Amino acid sequence: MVIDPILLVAVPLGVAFLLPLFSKLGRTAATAVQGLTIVFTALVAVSWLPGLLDGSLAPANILTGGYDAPIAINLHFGLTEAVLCLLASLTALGSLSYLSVREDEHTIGRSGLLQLLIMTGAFGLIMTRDLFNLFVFLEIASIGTYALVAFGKEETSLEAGFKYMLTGAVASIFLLIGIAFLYKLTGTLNIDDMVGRMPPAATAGLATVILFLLMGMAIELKLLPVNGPALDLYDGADPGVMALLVGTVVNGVLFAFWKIALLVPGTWDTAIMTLGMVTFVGSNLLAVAQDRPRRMLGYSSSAQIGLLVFLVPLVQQGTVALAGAGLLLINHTLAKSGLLWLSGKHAGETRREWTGAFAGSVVMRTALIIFILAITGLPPFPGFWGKWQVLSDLMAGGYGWWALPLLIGSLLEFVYYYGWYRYVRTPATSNVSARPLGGASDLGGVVAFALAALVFGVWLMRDLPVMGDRVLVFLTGVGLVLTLLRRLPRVVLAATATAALGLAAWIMATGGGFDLTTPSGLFHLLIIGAGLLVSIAGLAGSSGTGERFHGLFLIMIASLLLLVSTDNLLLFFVAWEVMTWTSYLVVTSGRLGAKPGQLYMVFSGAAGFLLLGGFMLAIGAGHTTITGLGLLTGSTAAWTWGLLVTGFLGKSAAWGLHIWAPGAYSEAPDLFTPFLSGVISKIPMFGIAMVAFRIAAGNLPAIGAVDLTWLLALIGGLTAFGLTLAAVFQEDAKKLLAYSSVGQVGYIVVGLAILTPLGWTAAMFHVVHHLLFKGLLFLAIAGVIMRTGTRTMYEMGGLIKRMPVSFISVLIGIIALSGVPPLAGFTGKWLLYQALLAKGWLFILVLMMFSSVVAFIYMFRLIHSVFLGQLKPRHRDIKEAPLPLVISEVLMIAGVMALAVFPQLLLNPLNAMMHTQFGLDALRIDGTVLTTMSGHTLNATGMMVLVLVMFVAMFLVLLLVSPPMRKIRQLDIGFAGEVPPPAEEIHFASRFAQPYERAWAPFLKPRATNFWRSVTENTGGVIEAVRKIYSGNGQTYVLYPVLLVVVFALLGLGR
Amino acid sequence: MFDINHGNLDDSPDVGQEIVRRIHDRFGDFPARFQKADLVRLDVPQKDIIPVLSWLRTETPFVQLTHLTAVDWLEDGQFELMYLVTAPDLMVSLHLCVRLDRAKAEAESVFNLWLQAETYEQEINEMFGIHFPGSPRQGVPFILEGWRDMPPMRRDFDTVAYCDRTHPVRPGREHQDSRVYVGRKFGEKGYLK
Amino acid sequence: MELFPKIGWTLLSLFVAINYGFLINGLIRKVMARIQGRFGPPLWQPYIDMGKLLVQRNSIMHGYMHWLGPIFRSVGGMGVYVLVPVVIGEPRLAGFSDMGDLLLMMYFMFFGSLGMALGAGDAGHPHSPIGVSRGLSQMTAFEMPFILAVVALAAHVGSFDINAIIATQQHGVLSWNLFANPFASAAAFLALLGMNMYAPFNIVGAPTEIPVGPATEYQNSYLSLMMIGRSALAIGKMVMFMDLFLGGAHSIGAAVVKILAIYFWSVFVGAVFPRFRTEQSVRFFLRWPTAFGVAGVLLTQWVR
Amino acid sequence: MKKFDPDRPWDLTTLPTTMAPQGSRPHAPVEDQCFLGAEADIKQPPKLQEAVATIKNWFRASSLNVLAFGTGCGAIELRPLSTSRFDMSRFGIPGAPTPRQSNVFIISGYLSVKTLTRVIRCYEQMPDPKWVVALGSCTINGGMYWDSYNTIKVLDLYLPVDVYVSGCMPRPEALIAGFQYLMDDVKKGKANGWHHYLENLEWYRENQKQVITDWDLPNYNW
Repeated sequence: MVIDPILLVAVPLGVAFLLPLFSKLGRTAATAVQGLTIVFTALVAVSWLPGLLDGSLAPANILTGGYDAPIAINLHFGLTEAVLCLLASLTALGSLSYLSVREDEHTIGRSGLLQLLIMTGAFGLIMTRDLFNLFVFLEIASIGTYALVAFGKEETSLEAGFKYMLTGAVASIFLLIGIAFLYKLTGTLNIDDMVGRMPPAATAGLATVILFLLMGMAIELKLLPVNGPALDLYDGADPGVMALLVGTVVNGVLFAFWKIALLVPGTWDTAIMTLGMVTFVGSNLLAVAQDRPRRMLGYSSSAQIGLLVFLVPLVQQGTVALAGAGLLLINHTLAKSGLLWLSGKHAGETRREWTGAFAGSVVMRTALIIFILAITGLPPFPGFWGKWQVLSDLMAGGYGWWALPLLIGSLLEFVYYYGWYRYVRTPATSNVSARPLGGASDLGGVVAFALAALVFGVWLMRDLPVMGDRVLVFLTGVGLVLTLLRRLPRVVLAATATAALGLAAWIMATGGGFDLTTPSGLFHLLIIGAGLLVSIAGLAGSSGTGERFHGLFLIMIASLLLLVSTDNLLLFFVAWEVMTWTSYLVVTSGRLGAKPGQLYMVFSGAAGFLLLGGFMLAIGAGHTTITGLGLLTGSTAAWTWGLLVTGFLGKSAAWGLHIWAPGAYSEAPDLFTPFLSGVISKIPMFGIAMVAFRIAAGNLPAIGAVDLTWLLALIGGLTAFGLTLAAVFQEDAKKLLAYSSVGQVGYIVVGLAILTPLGWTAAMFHVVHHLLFKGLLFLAIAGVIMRTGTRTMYEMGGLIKRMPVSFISVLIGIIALSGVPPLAGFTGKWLLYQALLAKGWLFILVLMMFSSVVAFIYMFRLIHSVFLGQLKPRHRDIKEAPLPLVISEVLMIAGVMALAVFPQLLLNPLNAMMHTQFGLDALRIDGTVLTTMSGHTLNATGMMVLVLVMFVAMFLVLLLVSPPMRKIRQLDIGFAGEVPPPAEEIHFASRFAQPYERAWAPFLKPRATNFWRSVTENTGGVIEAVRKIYSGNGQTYVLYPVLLVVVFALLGLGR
Repeated sequence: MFDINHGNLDDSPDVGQEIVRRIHDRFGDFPARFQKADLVRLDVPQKDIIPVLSWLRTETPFVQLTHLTAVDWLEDGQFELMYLVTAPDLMVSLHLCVRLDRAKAEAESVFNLWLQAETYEQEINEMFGIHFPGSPRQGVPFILEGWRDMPPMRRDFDTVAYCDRTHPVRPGREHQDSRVYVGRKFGEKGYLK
Repeated sequence: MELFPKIGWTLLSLFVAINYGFLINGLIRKVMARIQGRFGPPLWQPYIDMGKLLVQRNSIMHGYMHWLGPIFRSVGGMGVYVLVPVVIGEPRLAGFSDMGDLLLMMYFMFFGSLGMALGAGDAGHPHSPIGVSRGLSQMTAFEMPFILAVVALAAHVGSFDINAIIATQQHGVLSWNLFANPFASAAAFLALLGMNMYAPFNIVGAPTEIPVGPATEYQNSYLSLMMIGRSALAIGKMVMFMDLFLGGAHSIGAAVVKILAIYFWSVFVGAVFPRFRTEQSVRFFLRWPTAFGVAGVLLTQWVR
Repeated sequence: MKKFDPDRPWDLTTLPTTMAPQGSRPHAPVEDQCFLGAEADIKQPPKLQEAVATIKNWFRASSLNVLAFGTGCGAIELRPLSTSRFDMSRFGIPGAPTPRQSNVFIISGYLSVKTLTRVIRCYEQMPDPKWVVALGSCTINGGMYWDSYNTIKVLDLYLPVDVYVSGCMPRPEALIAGFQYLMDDVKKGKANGWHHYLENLEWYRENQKQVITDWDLPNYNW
């Protein structure tokens, strides 16, 4: 059963004028009637949807007055219209629930009337096919908007409404002139009719007419630079009203533009696209500088509309699928309305005043982050699928260069949205007085839209093969449940996560998922293993605020598992982005994680977009799988490789792009950092190896005389050296390890860049080994931090006496890290150096060896400052780290030792893997002796035995020759006869490497940080300059359309 | 450096004479004794010492406190504090002496003018028992750790008695005065005559 | 060779080496004394010191790491020695050099330093970490020219195998790397000054500021173990330099002479120079020696 | 064997030799932090024991590390001693900068109470066996400081002295002679001040506490 769509216009209009009567009965009655009306409109749209979707219903074509098309007012109701009307109704419903609790008794009728009027206008705009009628509905909607805005409670509302009306009037004049002339040219007002009757493009005057129409619409759509009044509106009007407008009028006007664009000859396409893209990038750029979240949302709306305007001609040409643009529009409507409602729920005006917003409400925080994720186009939300569709269509349609501004604009969205969320996540301090507004009764719309965005996004994934994978679905499901139940005790959460991971591990093990001879199998084992160790350690349940990440953690693991096993570029990217945002959320949940989290997200976002760019190039060349990348040739191959590698390096924090890493690593929850460093930083390495290097190296041209892979190795070497040196001067234990982690990733990059079986073996060996020992170090330090409550190393000391297991963990960790025999660090380094020597990259070899020596300083300083030296009196009574942590540490020690004694356990499968990858063996392994292909041997087991025998022998010798020995007290040191000062003063730990710092001083300027700071500052300067166009003066706002006409005329008429 | 009434001190042929003249002009007629060409002794009353020192420190080239010590005038019932202030550029020193009441034994600290005075004052406090209110390390042991007797540099402190009481002597030597001991052992004619 | 005879020969060779180290140590003291116009202690004074250290009557322990430090030290020193082939073509004196190559030796040198530093740190005396900080800083610095030199040699033969490097130097004295690659040799021998820690690079145990550096809290049997480790390490290092730059040795006598010559290079330099500050030392190594090293690597590449 | 006479503490002949007391635990009350050395060699038959002890003592006497702590003005004599004119290193006597690695403590002259505190602490940090060489008259009878309120006059009340070198100041030659005596005594097993100190710790402590009135040295020192 379907309901006549004409009622969409008739019923709200009718009820609108009756509403003041109902309001006499009381506010409940008025609200109820209004609500019922909106529900009815929604039902009308819904009743058509199934039929329209499966094609069993033909679109309705309504002719009023009983005349035929050219004469009668023609309403059309197809799938697009149904969806738009549904969205409009839903937004209106949400806004009603939001606004009704805020309206006074005596304004409720008036406000309801205007709301219904706006809806009527919007429905009309959506459905009408008559040009003049369109103008009429536009006016109805506009009048409603002016009035509703001007009635707002804020002082600025009236001014905002007036300015809006001013520019609206200009727009109306342009439109009316355009319509009149068009009528003269074609003799009809019906759009469908008109399309057939359009005169040839060369007709005199047609261009002027089109110009008028487009100008009018541009002003109505608030494109750059005529969007000033609209922005004032966002700042001045009630957020609920703005949400209503976003869902109704804005979409309506956009659809009206769609219809008008049907009339515009193809020569104007570039002009429209340029205007749209300029709006998208420009508005996003301006939004970055905004300090007031609501105004920022306004810019964001402007930008999104600009993007859709950009797409209109492309969709009409058939270059871009309608679905892509539609998904973007739905995504924008859902997310932006939600954000607007939420922005009204907190009294903060500036971002700073949003500090700690919604701290008390899980629902609002969750909804906020869902909307932000959705609007920044991350999977699984509809915006992601829309963007992917649009981008791939652009690439396929030969509009590839347009993807560049699109990606840049999207990155800017990351900057300001996560910048805003950073303040929300920062714990509130007492001097921030802003507080939440209102109760939870008006949250219906927010919750519904958040769920809708999530469910719709997931529903869009229904056909992807990922949904069939038991492990992924299981882990994601458990993860979602745990995320929702995050108020449970930590131990329960951790136990559930451990059990889920254990089950997943079992399923994968029985399914042969851990086949170490394939990269995916190896990484499966790493991901699940590291996940299990972290969850076990999580059973300790620390006192940190950010330790409830288990739900997100499971989702992340699912995404990682997908990432390393898929061959599909889309799925790879989906998994990549899910990993990005889940890890972002976990990092942000650390105590001080908000700020580094933002940096992390922006850099990850940039990395993601670089990958997206690379993938898009491949898709543009017709390859949608990772295997397909191997078929790329020529400059496409080089560009794709460059983009992918840059993206991966960005995510792995290579030198120059590393500034996010120390903050993110050190501020992430202590238990999560091992995973971040051990696994997540390795995923880009997997990417470089298994995705970027699918593009055969032979296809990579040399830039000048420089081999691209050599360049990659150089970056790896600089990463290893630069960050190792930086680690030497850290005072914060976690920061030290963070720099060290990133530096170690440099070794892997070098190993991969060598592109020989031996180099890759070294890299993969280091991947596994680094996970083990760095996880061990981070976990042990996490235990220490848990017990001492500080991360600054010189505030500790002498903990060996209190925390022996942690000490042994760190000891094993640093011996493994340093590459000193007999642990496997040496084996890994040996493999790498042999590979480098065989390749002949001597200076990179020197760089790597040198950085491994420099690493000694920070390693010693870590263990000395924390565990050796004088025990502080306040630490006399602390205990060993909690048992679960100790268990995890012991397991990792076992792993490290196993690799040290029997490296062939790992090297055998790696050999097989290399055989598959290269068709060559990396090593010959006879028993315990490793032999490279060039005939160099290493006997790791023998080395271990040798050291052990000598060690035991000397141990016995010392026992034998030692006179009776007494353990003396701590401060009994030969201190020139003086009584030693307190332990704090004689623990030499602060600025440990000071002479070294002096020696290196000229090289130690924070160049990367300064570079990025200057980038930020320069961008800020540009934005400030551009922002001057928004003078806030009504006269200049009227002037801009006129100026825009000139520009537009040049662009459009120039052809 | 530059005194508005008198011109630059560096130009005067005899800096000692000149500085004493200026002090007399400014603070009053203190008795002065020209001990050497580059050393002048001035006896300053207690109430004037701080103004004189401040003036010297801030407005003349006499910027260095070379020494600060005390003398116990037991018979007069007074302590004497001696400030040796030097003009390092001119190589001339002023020896400012202040008499204090021995019963009260308190003087104003000058560590605000010269930080190093802190140590001198600590030492005088320990050795003479003169108190400098406000000086940072008063009462903190400097050389005498755990000293419980009268400050040892006061002249009424009987060193020999204290010494006999505290530090035992090696048995077998009857008299501690070496002059007497040697005289007895080797005869009066030995080393004495 | 069978395992057990090999162990026996290695032990014997190690014993001789340690004794040789002791004697060189005594000789150094004697020579230094003569340079300063003194008599100096007898040649066997290190043995007497060793004996005295072993017959002390009591000893202290600050913690288990403190106790283990000297063990690490001695194992590190002995490990380096047993990994280098002393005499060409004499498997009985090659120790376990078949177990690894130059890389293994280079990293094994850190084993003792790291363990010793840990033990010293556990003692809780502030001078220990200060000494370690200086030592590590200087170590990273002199490793730069040394690594460059080693890479230059290794690249020349395309292998880190020390026997391969020796093999290229068997065509007369002029084929020694000392003359074949003078730049790399210059870098390495300058680095050796830092390794041996005689003046001007004796900043770790700088007698005036941080009396004996890391070993401040060590005594008696600990010291004796450290003496053993030090002389094994010294001889091991000298043998390595001999193999790398002086064409190895064909007989024990040649080895003895060459080792002595290499060792006394740093002793003589140490006799006439005052001490650097840490940052001066670091900068020194990162300037000319590094430049020589780079030249050495470039020379190798050019020759290839 | 003569009995130990507290009135004649310098008379070390009342002391047993290094070998003799090892059969029994010291009867003198010893604080629990205080400990005596090895007792391993007592189980050997006396002949062998004596031979072993002779060898040990020879080693000890031939390598005497002097703690570099110039306690008084006599320390000025130690510089020429180590330079080329006198060259004490030819006797195997180098300096040792830390008490942990030294065997001989030279008290080079007068000893103020403040220095005495540090000296005691350093002395007790030296490993056994350890010897004290007292240099100059001040250590014997206070010398020119016989009436100083802050200088001790008889060193052996506070520390066991093995060799006195008299003079003010003694020349380096005299110091070398003193070392020769010390070496002889060590070789003969007669230089046992350290053992004496341990056995009579209570008596020494009492004396020490009489001059060091604020006994703020923490007890963990010994």
